[in-house]
Amino acid sequence: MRVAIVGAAGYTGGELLRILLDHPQVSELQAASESQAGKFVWSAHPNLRKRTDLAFLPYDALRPADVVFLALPHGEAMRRLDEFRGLGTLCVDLSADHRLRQASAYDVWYGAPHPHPERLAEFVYGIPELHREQIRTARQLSGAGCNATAVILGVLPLARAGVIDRSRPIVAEAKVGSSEGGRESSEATHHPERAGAVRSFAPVGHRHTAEMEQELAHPRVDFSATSIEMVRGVLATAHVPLARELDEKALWRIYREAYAAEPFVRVVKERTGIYRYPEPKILSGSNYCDVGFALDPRGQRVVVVSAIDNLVKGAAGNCVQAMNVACGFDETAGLGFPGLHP
Amino acid sequence: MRVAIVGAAGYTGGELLRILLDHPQVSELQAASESQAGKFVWSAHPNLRKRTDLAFLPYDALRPADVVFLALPHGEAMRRLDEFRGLGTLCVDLSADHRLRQASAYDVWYGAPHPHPERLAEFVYGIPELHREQIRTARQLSGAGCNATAVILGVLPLARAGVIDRSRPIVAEAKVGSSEGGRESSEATHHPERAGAVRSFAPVGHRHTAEMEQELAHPRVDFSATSIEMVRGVLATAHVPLARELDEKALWRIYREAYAAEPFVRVVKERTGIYRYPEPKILSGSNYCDVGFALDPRGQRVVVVSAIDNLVKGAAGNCVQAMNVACGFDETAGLGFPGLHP
Amino acid sequence: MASSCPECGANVGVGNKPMAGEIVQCPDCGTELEVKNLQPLELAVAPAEEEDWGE
Repeated sequence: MRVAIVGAAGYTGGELLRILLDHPQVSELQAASESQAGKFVWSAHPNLRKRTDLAFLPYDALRPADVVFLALPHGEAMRRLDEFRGLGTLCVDLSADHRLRQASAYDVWYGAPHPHPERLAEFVYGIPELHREQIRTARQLSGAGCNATAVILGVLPLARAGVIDRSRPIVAEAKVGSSEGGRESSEATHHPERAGAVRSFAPVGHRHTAEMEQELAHPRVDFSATSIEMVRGVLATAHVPLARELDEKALWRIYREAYAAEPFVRVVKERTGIYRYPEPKILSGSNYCDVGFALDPRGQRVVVVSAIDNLVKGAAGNCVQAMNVACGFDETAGLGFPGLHP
Repeated sequence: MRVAIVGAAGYTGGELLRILLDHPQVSELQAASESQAGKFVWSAHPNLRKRTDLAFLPYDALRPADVVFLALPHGEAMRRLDEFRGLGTLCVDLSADHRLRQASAYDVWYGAPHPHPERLAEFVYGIPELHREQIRTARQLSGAGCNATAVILGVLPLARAGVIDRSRPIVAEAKVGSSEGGRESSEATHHPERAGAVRSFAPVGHRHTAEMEQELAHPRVDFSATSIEMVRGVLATAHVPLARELDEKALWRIYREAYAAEPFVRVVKERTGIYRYPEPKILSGSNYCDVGFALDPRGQRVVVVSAIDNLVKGAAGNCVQAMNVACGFDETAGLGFPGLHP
Repeated sequence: MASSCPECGANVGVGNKPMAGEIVQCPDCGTELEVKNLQPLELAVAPAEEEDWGE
């Protein structure tokens, strides 16, 4: 199968390359980047040295492919979709540009009207654990926000079981790594300023909130994010109000039924050991989302803990997983790396 | 092929499991641990959750296998080799117990005479880049010290080219991560004490020195190690006195001839970009050793920089690579993970 | 033979010849369980010293 990556020099582009270079069904790979055109891909992704001698192509040199991944900065995919859409049968847009179903949400959360609202309905929100059946026949997929992915996958079983009190908000707190900001450096990412930070960079109004409310079909999610000393990883802690009393066994049943058969979601809640609840440390490079929960003994409230690698299950890995579903391949193809410990 | 790991609950045991679970030729895997017998392997190695339901066996329940890896604390393999040697045709001892060729070196560097000096000659020092031909027919392999691996692979091309001034010592400095100490915790590894350390824990007399002098056949290597804020990784900086003037082109030729064909050694020396010389950050989980060099303009001296993941190329990965050579498999089988960036 | 984990309700297999007092680990929540009773098969959380995490 032929795959093209548009915007292959960024961090998600680099992860797409790393994963697809080892994908059993991918026979031809194109890596397009305007800024790095002509250079070897390993000059932008040093982990790929001696792994490939692929070079970046300028956009206009792109040949047709079966699957096209758009790893462009937010706002560019919206404007330039026509340039790339025709390149391949399946188009996967990793940016936020086609994630939301209501065009009006873009005015609220992204501060500007969407230039092509009519297109939003053509895209399927590309998390297989949420929309596997739709993805099977989709021709246009959108990736998901990394923080949104962690919160959504954590809370989803409760939403589906209809046990959440819809009259009260879900409050979610994500601890995030610096790679979420992508390759662009700024004063705030200058090491002496960023190292050791425990920084509330988006206490309110974080864009991923829209996806959480959309996909959990919950009226109000109050989300805030804090950057911490970490490069890859998201740890989301969601405070979920329950509509009725539940005990631990009932919660285990809900999570087991939702995720036992999922290849990439692990329910992690253990009484002993060091890693009793999910944490991103052991997930770097893997496509796993770990989910755990703790029932509040004071009743009618559960705290859900979920963790991912924002560049893999929060971006590139999830999109390859969705591609596998859409192309009818084994859903885990190319995504076997289990992460490292310690 | 059937493989058994004795001492599978430690960090190197966990990496052997992670790699061998994805090895195309390994059909049966036994993970033996006295302390964790009966438990699932993922209780000690949480990254392997949902990846395997293998459980630890007590030593006495081990069945014969084709290859036996000994991942025991130093001193145990020496004493208990007979218990495990007969289990398999090929035995790979990851500890220091059979690395040195001279028994007397154990009195000097390990403070006690070797209990079975006659066995030392039966073991081949298991770094394929050094002893590939001998490893092909070997039945007993020893792993190498992680710091030694980094220094040796960095300096080896110069030693082989005969350009090192043997009348002067090689001075080597390694910056190392906390996982070198293994799973055992102590006061010194207590996070508030270990975090942020830049700690000279072995300025002189480090045991790996013996291997460096042995394998580089250089009379005197002065090695010291400093632990820094890192879990996985070794960065070795070797100051090598030259016997005659060399220019950069000559050095490139020496390193290219030595390593162009090696699947796991990359020569890294670039004029631009962030990662111009080797560094461990992008090697975690990969079996690569990156090697670079800088000629001292004041003449007759070159500084060699080399980096590895101490748990992979410095231990488990290297031993699987050596197993592949000894069993006639593709040398890279099971070792395809290229590391992560950022 | 199998029974359900008292901690999380998972299905815990104990092999075909379990012994009273034998320790098995729950595949879902990792809790160590002791075979309390054979007919019917009954599992209880094995006594384990509760490690103090003390952050």
